[in-house]
Amino acid sequence: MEKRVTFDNRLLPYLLLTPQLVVTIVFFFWPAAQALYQSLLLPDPFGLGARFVWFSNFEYLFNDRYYLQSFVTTAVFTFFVTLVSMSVALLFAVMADQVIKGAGAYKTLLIWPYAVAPAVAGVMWLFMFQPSIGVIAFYMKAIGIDWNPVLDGGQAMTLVILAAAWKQISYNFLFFLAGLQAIPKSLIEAAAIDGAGKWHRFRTIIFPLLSPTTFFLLVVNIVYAFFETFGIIHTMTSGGPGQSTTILVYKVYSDGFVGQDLGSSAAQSVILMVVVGILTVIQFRFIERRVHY
Amino acid sequence: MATISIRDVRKSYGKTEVIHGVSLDVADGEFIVIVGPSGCGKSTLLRMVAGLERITAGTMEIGGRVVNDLEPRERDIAMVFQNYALYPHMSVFDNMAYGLKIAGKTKDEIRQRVDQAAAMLQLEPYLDRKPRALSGGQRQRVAMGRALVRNPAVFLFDEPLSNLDAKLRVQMRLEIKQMQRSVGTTALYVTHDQVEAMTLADRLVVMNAGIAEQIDTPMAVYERPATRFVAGFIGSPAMNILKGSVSGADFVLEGGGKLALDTKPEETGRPLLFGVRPEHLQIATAKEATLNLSVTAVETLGADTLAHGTLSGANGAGGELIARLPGSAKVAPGDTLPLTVQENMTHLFDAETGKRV
Amino acid sequence: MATISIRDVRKSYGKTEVIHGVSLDVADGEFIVIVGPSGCGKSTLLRMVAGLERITAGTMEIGGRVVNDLEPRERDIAMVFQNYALYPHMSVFDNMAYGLKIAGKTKDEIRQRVDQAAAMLQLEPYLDRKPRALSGGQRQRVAMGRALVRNPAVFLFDEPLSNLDAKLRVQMRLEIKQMQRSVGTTALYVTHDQVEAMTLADRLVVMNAGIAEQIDTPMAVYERPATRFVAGFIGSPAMNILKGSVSGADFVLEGGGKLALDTKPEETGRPLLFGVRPEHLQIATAKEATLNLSVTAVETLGADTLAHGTLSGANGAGGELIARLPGSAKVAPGDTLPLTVQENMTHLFDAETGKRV
Amino acid sequence: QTQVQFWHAFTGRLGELLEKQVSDFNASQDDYEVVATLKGNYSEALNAGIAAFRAGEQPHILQVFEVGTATMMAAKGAIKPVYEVMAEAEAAFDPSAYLAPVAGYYTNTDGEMLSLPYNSSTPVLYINKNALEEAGLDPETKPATWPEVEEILVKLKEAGSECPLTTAWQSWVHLENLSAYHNVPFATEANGFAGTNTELAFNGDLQVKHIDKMGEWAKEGLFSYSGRRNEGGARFRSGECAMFTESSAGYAGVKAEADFPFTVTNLPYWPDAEGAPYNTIIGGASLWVMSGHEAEEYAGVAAFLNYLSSAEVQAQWHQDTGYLPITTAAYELTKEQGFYNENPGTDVAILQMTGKAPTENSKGIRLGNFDQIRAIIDEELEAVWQGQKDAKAALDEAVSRGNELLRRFEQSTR
Amino acid sequence: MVEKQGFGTILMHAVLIIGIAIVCFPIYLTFVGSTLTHFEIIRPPMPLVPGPHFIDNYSEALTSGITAPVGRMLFNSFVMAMGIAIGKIAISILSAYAIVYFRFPFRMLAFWAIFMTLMLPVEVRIVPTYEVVASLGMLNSYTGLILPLIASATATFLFRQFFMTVPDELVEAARVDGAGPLRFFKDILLPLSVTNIAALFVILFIYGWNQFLWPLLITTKPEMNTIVMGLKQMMPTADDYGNWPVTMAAATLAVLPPVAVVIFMQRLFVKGLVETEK
Ligand SMILES: Nc1ncnc2c1ncn2[C@@H]1O[C@H](COP(=O)(O)OP(=O)(O)OP(=O)(O)O)[C@@H](O)[C@H]1O
Ligand SMILES: Nc1ncnc2c1ncn2[C@@H]1O[C@H](COP(=O)(O)OP(=O)(O)OP(=O)(O)O)[C@@H](O)[C@H]1O
Ligand SMILES: O=P(O)(O)OC[C@H](O)CO
Ligand SMILES: [Mg+2]
Ligand SMILES: [Mg+2]
Repeated sequence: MEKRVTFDNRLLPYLLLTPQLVVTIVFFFWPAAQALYQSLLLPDPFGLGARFVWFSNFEYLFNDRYYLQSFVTTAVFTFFVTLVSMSVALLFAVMADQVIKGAGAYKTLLIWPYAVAPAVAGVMWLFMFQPSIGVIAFYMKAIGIDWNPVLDGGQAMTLVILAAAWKQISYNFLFFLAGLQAIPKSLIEAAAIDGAGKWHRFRTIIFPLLSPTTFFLLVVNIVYAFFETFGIIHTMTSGGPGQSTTILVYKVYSDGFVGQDLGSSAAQSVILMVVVGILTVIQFRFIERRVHY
Repeated sequence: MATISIRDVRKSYGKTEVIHGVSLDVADGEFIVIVGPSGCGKSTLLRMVAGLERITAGTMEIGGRVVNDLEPRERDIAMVFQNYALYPHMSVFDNMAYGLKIAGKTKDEIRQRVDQAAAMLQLEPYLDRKPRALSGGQRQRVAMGRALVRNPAVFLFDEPLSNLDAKLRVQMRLEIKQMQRSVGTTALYVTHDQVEAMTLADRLVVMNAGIAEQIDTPMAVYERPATRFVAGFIGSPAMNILKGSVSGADFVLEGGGKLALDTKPEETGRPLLFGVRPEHLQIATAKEATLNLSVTAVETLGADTLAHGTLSGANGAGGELIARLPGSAKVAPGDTLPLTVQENMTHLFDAETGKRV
Repeated sequence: MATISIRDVRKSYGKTEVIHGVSLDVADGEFIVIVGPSGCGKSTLLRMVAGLERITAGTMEIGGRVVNDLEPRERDIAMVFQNYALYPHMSVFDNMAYGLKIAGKTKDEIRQRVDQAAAMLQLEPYLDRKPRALSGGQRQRVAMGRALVRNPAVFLFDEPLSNLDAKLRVQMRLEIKQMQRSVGTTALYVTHDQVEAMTLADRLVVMNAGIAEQIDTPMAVYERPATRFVAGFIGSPAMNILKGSVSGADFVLEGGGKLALDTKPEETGRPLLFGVRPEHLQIATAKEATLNLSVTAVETLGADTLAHGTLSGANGAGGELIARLPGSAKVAPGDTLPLTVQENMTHLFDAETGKRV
Repeated sequence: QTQVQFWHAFTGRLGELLEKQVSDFNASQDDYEVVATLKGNYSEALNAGIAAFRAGEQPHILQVFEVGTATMMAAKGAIKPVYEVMAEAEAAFDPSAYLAPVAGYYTNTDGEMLSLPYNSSTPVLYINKNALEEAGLDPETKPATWPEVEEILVKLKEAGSECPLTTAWQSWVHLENLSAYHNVPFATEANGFAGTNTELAFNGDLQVKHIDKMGEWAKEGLFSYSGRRNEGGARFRSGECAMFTESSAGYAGVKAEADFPFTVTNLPYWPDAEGAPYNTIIGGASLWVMSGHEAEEYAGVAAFLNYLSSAEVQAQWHQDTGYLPITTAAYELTKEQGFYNENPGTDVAILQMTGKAPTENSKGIRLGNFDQIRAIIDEELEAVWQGQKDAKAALDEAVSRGNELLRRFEQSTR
Repeated sequence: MVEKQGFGTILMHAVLIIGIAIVCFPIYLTFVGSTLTHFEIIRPPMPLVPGPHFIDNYSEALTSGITAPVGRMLFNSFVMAMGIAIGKIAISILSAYAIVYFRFPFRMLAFWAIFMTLMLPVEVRIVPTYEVVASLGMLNSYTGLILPLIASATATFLFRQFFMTVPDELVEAARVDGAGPLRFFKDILLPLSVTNIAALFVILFIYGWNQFLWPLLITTKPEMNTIVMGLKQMMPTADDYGNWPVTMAAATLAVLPPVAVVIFMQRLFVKGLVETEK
């Protein structure tokens, strides 16, 4: 989509773009190019020397079944974080949209988790679910649930998914609520007259009309689950037990930041960049198409 | 198949009452048009029939059944909205089929009914399109089709044509009327366009500020408006209204002029309003003339000419008038136009209550 | 103070030419209305005058100065947009004052000019409001005021009334005309509403598919449409058009019927179109009648009645016609209506080129 | 005043104690000012140091945990060995003043000390006396061997304990120290001291036997896994777990939070292993001096490091934290002060460390990419505790996965 | 609408209240923790109602910091969050304006160059970015804290989407009124973007406030520490034990400013979101 009306000016657009372009080039392209270059090197951590190894970092990664496994882990993690946080948020939003009294208070309270730093969120959740000190873990064990996320990969995954999803509920809730309020009342009335009851109206009218919001949130949540959750994973499970909660970004972090294996870490960054690039293109495609809605 | 009976229905939003007790009986198959200025409560009344607004007081019956507490879907109605309210994510076919699907009709029946409606509305080529790929007129027809396929007891229309351009409006107007005739369904139709009101209605409900001022056939409303408001609202350009009082067989204008009256009401001396429609003023010879119009502006419409002016000269003063003259009458601002009033085409209203005398 | 001269102006978007060479000379103070169906290029033409679109070919002069390459602000024009384009975050006052502020006028002068325009447009009570707190008509007036205060050489209007309801439209129409008269500024006015076109224009430009089909006074266009397109577009209901050919003094319809002609063109035998406006058909006695209309639908408008039908009987067959009858003529579907054509009110067009014969 | 930058990884109470040492040093003299900066946890601090070095912004002193030792040693151009710093500053520096097994870890094959041991610890066994009593055992029992431990565990279990035994730092305690304690190699090439072409060797019989036994205990509910780091500490301190293998540095926490009497005793060993027990090895961190600074600044570094090694400072640190006293003098001083008598068990660690002369297998471990190797070991051990893998398979897998990382490290430093 | 009511509404309120109770529980728990003693927290189960030590714990949290006073850290966080929010909004709105309202050579190149950055967070390119910042001499500076986190196109993207919905007629009206591009931007576009700016401000402020890894890496002076860094420093690592009540009090304090920002700007925030969405 393009604007029909534009200004004619030769210099001005470049001037307007300069600050962002400078920042982008200096702090994005330059480092990204270095990462790209490093992915072809096997450097020692201190940068005292490096061997050019072509694609062997990538080869190494793709021969590592644990790395491939972490794609699956990431997919599972991302899928559930997105599913849980979006569906819970949608449920709340639908209800808050309908109740007239108290909607403001509900909204204000639901916003809180959004303000919590991921690093702190991880600790909060440990305080609830860590088998040794967690309050909720204590009561779970008291009622006979075999709660042991330090050894049970499934439970560990559940835990990090819940914690990560929790932080994102507020954000999704606000967007869904806004989206719901933007649906023309007359469409819902039309459906009521067409004979649709509440649930039917939601399923066949409201939910489809919410799809631009839903898609936008889908992308945002996927990106969130991909990149911004490593603080949570780091504090809560460190990727374990086994590798059951090692998602791609955590691996980039732990190989590069903890393990000082800069070549592998750079190669992983490059792979992530590609994945993200694909996501970006998909998002643009979709948004461009739906703007005319 | 359905009569509607509205008995002293009222509606308040919070403390403000916006419908002050409207009663109306609609016969089966009748086409009722509700007309009135913006904000007078037309939509509110219609939406109460639809079940989209709660009724504050009074009773509402559809087909003999009290529906006050029934949900829209239990009322057996279909509604066409002003902005169409088409489901943007569904194809034309699905838009029309939606109500049928919900009603649990079979695939075959749905297809057959939609096809039939589409044929009637000439929508066949567009069945697979999304609403956004349709022109205004086509969308309008889809909205109509959606109501049509349901085969309801009552059709409700809320200004369905007001978003269309003039040309399309004329065409759709005819189509709606024909469609309603052919299916014979009771219809309530809200508009503020009086041409629509006149051409479509079996009976007209003229509303003003939450009250039904007159309920009658269009011609009766045109010919014998019950109130000054109705007189001014129906007819374009609006009826000329002059202030004055009756004196013998004449109407004496405030400015001093005199007009002959067809009938002689008793109420001599009481302040009254004298009304005559622009189309009932005719050019006359200077001798015959009962009125002289000092023309201030002229609008030529091709088929007619509108002469705006003030009463002047010997036999009249003190009023603004519009005369509608056939064809392209040769008048220009500054002329004085000798006019007569067509017989039996004058109206008198009480100056205070606005009621017809 | 400004004449406009448009010489063979063309506009292409990419490879598609949408204006195919339009020429027009506008006298100082003249009110030109550009009318035509949707997509014919009205807005494009206007926007080229405004300097919002580049001119692909031809020259454009305003006040004798070639403006092809001038920015809008260098052209001394003001424009009123269809959806008003008011700045939503500014008060009415600021909306009107914006152009003056940019022009660097003093505070006093701005206040004085805005107040004057506001008085003229009865906007004084609203000067502090934001546009969203205004009704449609008021917004319209603000848009007008914004143009007015600038005191430009040329006013440009792009369908300024099309978002208003019918009643308001009638009122604003008159106001625009009066305003333009009183300030005497040259004006270009785009509309697709023909009533507006007829009543406002000193001269009318009827456009069709990127071409100016006729440029003339409204009455001339009404009375002597240059093409079949113009004939159909100006006048409501549209002119009746019947296919056939000339044979002696008669027009022989395709279906076999015959109509008398006022003039006798030479082109015997050539396929032609015969046009007559609905308002130029009159009820006659069965004897006098030159046409018989089998009535299929009747619309009573109060002041007039429209009879829709097909030609029938001895002297005519094979065409659809509408007749506009004065008052509430007593006709009903099924009747046969004997009609005559008013003298000198027939038109002939070439069937192929559409040109008037 | 010359500034000396000191980047560390100590948060919480340890961070406060460290700040105290620094400010005491700053107050003790006028020439130098040490600025201590927290750089996150061990990994983050190391990474910050490396990143800073690449950018030419490195601090003078960097605290690096034992796992990063090989990385630092391999970075010849990036570090300035402590012995050199001391020599150039002509500071009084006597390597032999340091406890041999502690200093040995950070000393090259030529006996030159590369980094200064700062917070060094070694694993010991903590026992909740109340728990023993409740199980009908003598609360003073100090099991010396794993079979003895097993007997106690069974009793504890029978008495209803949910967590008879847990551990912190499983790889460190149950593989690295296990190997050293029984004089079997953890890796070839003298556990990496002799070269980067080392290969992992912790899938030997002894290690397999030990892990297999622990796996069995895990299945029977005798051993309860708490997590990769010291999550078990909370469980022991709250009384949930009866026995706990953990760093000597855990002492301060246990002392502060446990509301029950406890014993600290030697890490158990397998009696059937020849010569066992040998000495255990150290964990914790040492201070590395980074290259690229002015001589004057190095003089300040030397002064600060000397201050840290002084008997008073070290003794205090040892007593406050449970970390080992790194010099003989500090140990003697603590003994003199009667600390060990008042706090029984606090000398267990040092005695255990110094009991026998270190062998090739008990000097320490020096592997590249060690942090990741530990992560692999953690993963594999977790599989054993879960019962998904048997000990042999898990250790074999860990060895082969770890070897790949060693090869990458070898190539990158070549 | 005429609908059978009663039970449904109560049910909805019930679900909302229970839902919110669950969602807010971790924060509540943190608050409860901040009013207890250390021993109440570490010996499970921890009490679920606030205890009496509110004042002790909070005054300790406010006065004792390991490396820098809490006040100083809050200030640094504030500067960083504001810098990121304002800086990013400023550069993005300008570049979005250029891209939407001008046609010029290399426009698409600039477009893609900027939008490439859309989703790649700093974490995965952190080491090279550090080197760049270091080589520009920006360590230990607010500039260094702020600029690299500005290099992302999310805000530009949002502004672009919003500008696309601004009616063309407004530009035309402004041009006819005599406004040049800069005046149009200042007088029309900027005021119209207020709600979007508010929404972005909230999002970016919180993003900036919650940063941990980046400030940790590039600041070495204690007086440059941020509150999240401070908070992490309070949490015990290795074999240490912590002072949980005080840590939790600090955590509660650290959450307050962003919450205040959200609540304060809530109206504009939500409105801004809706408008961009459409
Ligand atoms: N939800 C509401 N709350 C309060 N007042 C309302 C509400 N809906 C409508 N009204 C008021 O009720 C009156 C009637 O409104 P209604 O929509 O029925 O008018 P209308 O005749 O349909 O007008 P229009 O021709 O403009 O559609 C108006 O004065 C309106 O302001
Ligand atoms: N930017 C553009 N690119 C391509 N074609 C265009 C563009 N703008 C207008 N057109 C085409 O030019 C033709 C004339 O458009 P214009 O807007 O002038 O019509 P109009 O007469 O004003 O119609 P309406 O009454 O609907 O406003 C149309 O066919 C339109 O599709
Ligand atoms: O907890 P610490 O400081 O004794 O260190 C333990 C070991 O270093 C773990 O590898
Ligand atoms: Mg209405
Ligand atoms: Mg147009």
